[in-house]
Amino acid sequence: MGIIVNSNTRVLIQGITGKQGSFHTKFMLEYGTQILAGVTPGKKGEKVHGVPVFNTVHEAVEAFPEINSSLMFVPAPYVADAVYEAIDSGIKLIVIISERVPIHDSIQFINYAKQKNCLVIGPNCPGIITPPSTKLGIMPNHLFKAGNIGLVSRSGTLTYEIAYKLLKNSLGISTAVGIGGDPIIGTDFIEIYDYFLKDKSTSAVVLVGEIGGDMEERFSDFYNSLKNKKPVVAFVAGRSAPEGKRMGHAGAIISMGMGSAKSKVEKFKEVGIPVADRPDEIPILLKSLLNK
Amino acid sequence: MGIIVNSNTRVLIQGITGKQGSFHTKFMLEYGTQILAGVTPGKKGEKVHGVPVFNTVHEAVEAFPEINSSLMFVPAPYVADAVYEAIDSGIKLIVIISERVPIHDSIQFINYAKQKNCLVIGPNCPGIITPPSTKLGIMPNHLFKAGNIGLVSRSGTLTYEIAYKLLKNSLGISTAVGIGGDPIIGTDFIEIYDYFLKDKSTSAVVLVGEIGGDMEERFSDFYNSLKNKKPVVAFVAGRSAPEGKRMGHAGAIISMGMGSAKSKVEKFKEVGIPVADRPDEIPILLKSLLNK
Amino acid sequence: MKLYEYEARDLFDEAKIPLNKWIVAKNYDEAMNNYKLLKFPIVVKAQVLVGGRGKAGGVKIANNEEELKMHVKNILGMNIKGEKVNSVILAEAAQIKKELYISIIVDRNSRSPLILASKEGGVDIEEVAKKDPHKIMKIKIDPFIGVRDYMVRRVESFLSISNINSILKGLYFTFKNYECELVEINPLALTDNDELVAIDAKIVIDDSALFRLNKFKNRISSELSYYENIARKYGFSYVEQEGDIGIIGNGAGLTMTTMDLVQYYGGRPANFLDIGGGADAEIVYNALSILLEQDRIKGIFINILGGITRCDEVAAGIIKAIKNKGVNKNIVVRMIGTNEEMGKKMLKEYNIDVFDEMEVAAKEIVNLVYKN
Amino acid sequence: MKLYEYEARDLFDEAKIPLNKWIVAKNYDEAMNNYKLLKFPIVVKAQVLVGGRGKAGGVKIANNEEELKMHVKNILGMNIKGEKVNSVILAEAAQIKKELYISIIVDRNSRSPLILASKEGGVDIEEVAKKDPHKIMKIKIDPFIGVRDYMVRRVESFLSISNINSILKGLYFTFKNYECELVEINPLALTDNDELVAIDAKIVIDDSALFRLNKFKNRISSELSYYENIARKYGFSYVEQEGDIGIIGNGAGLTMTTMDLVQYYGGRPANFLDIGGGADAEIVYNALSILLEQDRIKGIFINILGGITRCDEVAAGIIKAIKNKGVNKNIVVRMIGTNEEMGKKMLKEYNIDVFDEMEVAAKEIVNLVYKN
Repeated sequence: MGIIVNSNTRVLIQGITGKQGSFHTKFMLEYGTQILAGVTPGKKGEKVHGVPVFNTVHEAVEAFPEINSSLMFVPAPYVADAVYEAIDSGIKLIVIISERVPIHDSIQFINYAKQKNCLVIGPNCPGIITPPSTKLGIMPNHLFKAGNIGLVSRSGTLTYEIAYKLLKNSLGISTAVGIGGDPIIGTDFIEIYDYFLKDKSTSAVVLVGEIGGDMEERFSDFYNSLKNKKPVVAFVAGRSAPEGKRMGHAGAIISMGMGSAKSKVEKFKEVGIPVADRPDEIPILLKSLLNK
Repeated sequence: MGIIVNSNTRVLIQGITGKQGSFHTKFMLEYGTQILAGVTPGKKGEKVHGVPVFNTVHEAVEAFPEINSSLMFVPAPYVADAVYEAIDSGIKLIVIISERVPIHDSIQFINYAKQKNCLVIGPNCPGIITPPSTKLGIMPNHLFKAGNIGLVSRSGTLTYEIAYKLLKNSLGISTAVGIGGDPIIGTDFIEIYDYFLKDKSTSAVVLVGEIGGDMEERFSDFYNSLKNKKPVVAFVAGRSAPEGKRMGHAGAIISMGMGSAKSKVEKFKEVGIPVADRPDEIPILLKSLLNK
Repeated sequence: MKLYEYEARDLFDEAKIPLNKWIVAKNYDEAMNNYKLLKFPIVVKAQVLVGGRGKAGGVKIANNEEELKMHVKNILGMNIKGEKVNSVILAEAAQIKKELYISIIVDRNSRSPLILASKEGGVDIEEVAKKDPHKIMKIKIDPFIGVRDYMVRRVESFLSISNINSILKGLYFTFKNYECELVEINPLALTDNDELVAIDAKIVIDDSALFRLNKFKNRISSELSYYENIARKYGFSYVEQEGDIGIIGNGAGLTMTTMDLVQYYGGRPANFLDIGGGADAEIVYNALSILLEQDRIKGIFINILGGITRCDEVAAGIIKAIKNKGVNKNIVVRMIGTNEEMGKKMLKEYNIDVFDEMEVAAKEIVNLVYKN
Repeated sequence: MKLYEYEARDLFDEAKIPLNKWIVAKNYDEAMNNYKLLKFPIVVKAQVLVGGRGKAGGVKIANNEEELKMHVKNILGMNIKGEKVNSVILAEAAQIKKELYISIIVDRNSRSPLILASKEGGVDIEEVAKKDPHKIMKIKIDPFIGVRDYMVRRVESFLSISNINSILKGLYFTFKNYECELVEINPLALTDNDELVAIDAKIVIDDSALFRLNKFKNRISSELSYYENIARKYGFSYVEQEGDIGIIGNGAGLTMTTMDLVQYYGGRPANFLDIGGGADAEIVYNALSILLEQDRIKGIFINILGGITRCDEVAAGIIKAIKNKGVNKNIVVRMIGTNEEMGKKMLKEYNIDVFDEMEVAAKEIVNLVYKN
């Protein structure tokens, strides 16, 4: 169970022969992910941890028609082309790990993907994981155990931190999705929460926001408008961040008075979503919601 | 009843103050079409046969939110912009009468329309008519009486000719659609026939093809693959046309051995669609099919 | 509008598509003054718009000056399928290892541009498509994202080459920039030193876009015959055929059907002439005049279904032509629709019978022309 | 990357967006040599990247040479919110009837460019949006069709003007061509003779696209402090704050949360420093060195959750820094994940305590820095 990815997910790795691609292919295989093929132009015939490599997505999909998802470790300048190639080959889920993808590229390929009913997660994200055995991403395997908590986050390592807190408190994860730290990303909180609502294995959701933009505020309005909800615990990173400075993530910036942690925390509370002040409060809040 | 347009259709005329736009607005109103507004930039506040004129589609739709269709008499160089304006204002049916629209414009706005679930008929078409009282087009009113024959055609005047033959033989029309004579058009035979299949008021379909392209051949393959069909009588114009010459319509050209009438007629017959050699055979063939 | 090879080559140069070295010459002296820029063997190619110039003797190889002089003399002024050769291209003959094919076309079915690549070039691509479809690769280009690198890689992999990137991007640049229906390189030569070179260049531009293509908007199309050019000036559509029964109709489909019916009853249509929608008496007069002037035309069939077009206007145009040009041919008119009664009455006065059914009228004109 | 006004004005000139007449000067002499190209009154504007230069005295009007000399002297070299003024713009003061606002931004919500037009310009647009939302019009631009004429007509109708076509198309040209996050004209002046003129120019370029923007890719951003520029060189992310507890983390969200926790327990974070994913000992060494060098920093909290990042590498980097730079500050390390045991063991040997929980570690560093 879980959302978006599960034991039926058959994965293509674009950029598989690169350092990152090859490294994480190993860990995904160890976790149990069904990786059928990889693509790196010019590397046809090679194998990476036993996974066959092709020159084009078209060839890979021809050889393995079961492929339904692509995970990208492609260098930023080539991400757009790789996404178009995957979409035009009929792939319906694309997870983009790559950082520093130009925003104008993202705008175009995300709009294109939407036209073609292809779901894009990222760019600049840690990926998506449905324990116990399906990971399209770069999370540390051992922190993600199966359970009934949905986790959605704009941040990478912070997601692992929260998975670690859940683990220590005997809480497991249905699916964890890192939606990415860029201003323009393929899938947002509202869309992921919508998946969690429909997922029987998810009982509550942890939503990890950060400064920049108004995705948390828009989620709060959406949540407020719902009749049937699942409980949400929120966390917002960047309470101590100054205005006008990008905090690592391209999207994490308070600009023109917009996107402060304060605004997001207040909005969450306004619609009845409890907000953890520290990561270690998250399991406590979750347990109290689940015991209601 | 009928397809695509009916008594619920509320029409906007883009290019209403031009000679053609104004002229046909009158005849459509006489036929019974519900025309709510017109648009011509700079002519806000004018009236054309009682229909109020606006500067932008946005304003017109704001004033008349019931508008669900647009009919275009816009000069060819401005058609693309007018289509984008209509689509971005939420209109879901666009009928383009204008001739000589640049092909590269059509490619773009037709693809754009498809993304936005907007149906485009034309360009370079006579429009669509569902007797007894809904016409978005330029057909002579008196030839189109209600009945159970669906009519779809790449040609204008030839459509009227066939409507005249049907009328003289006491056959009426459910809906007649002129899909347009350009190489790139919004809606083709297959799509229109699909509508007719679902329309209870249509018992048989007359399909009027002409030389150029392979739409007739593709329709035949589609027809052949169907389990449930409605009877079709076909006609193909251009049996005497030479190769390599455009016969009036931008799309009516036999090029590189492709698109001859012979190929189309043979293909129709191959899949069991009777083909009329002369227009006056169409009612005869129809009657024999309907009496089966 | 089809371009001459030398015009297409100019656009390829602009798009940085590699071509075998070439010059164009409008006459013998020009050819002889400039050919020294090239190395022998040199190909001399007739510049015409009709296809099949090779078979018609319009393409020859010269190995030395002697042969060159001869070929240029012979080809310039030659008549190929009715078209006079007014200029020639001289081009270096490439050392060809393999002939390939690449084009971008407007695809009606997908409503998008389409890349066509073939392992077999220098021949009729339609023939290859029929005989060896596996030799052809088609890639749809989404108009909003254009030619992407991955498409280049797919074409390269299919053709077993490695350097088509700039050619494919160049073709698409030309295709978009000049609003083409077709840009084609056939053959695309793989030379002995593994370079790709365009040996021919074919471009068809969308007529409807000419108004905004500054480079071509005032170009007169020499594809058109004398009367076709006149027709374009008057604003109707005219295509010449070889028969003897002149045709006038309103609307392309109806006019074609009018020709078809004449042929069906055993006649030979002399032309396609569509006066369009809402034509007035003047247009009808000009249209009819063109046909009346041509001696080869023995009879004329005018077929009007009046919608926007008014039958009285058509009648007035016919009457004006009869008065001004005199009647030396059989004329049959079929006319129904808007102001039908008035039109019929007007023509009656000039003893012209008007029919209601086009089938009957078609039979009548064939009878009149051939049975008398 | 934010551009200086004079850089943005250069791009506007390229895009043919009308500006009030202007020159830029890097020093007093340059200003005095060139100002005669302009008519008085002349506005003198400090060129800085921080906002609010007007309120800080960085914008003055000169009605004559006397005043101009004074203003240029005063403004050049001025310090505005920590930023030194190295150049000024001199620009003709326009005769303004009305101040409007127009911009194109990247809209996170619709994942598209967005046109923002306001009837009220020259003020903070966010304030207008809050106070008078009806004064603002938003139009989504589909990235595949760009700014269309109908959008121009809608903006014109909304702002009650009739000539914004070339400005809006020019803005979008700049937005696309230079991969901007923001192009803004505030105010857009309607002059006494009904012309539209940009009085200011603001452009923010997407940092991630700099690699392909030849014009800007080697521009050093003077927004950055000394240490921020060093950090960029070493390949990690560093943002200066005013506090006294240095922060190192891996991952932007975790690092921010580390700062937040320090603040939560009463401390003042001195910086944001994200070593990124998979950092090796050298990066950790460089990162820690930057913090060790700064006297204002009294303690350092290193928070690592090892995934790709290996704890032994982090430990090695810390040890190298301690050896080379000496330890003059409190250091608290929290470290779990990949090779955790090895890393912990290495640090034990240098008497550095390693925590498992970041909350506990955060409390500890605050205690160490402030309670001793």
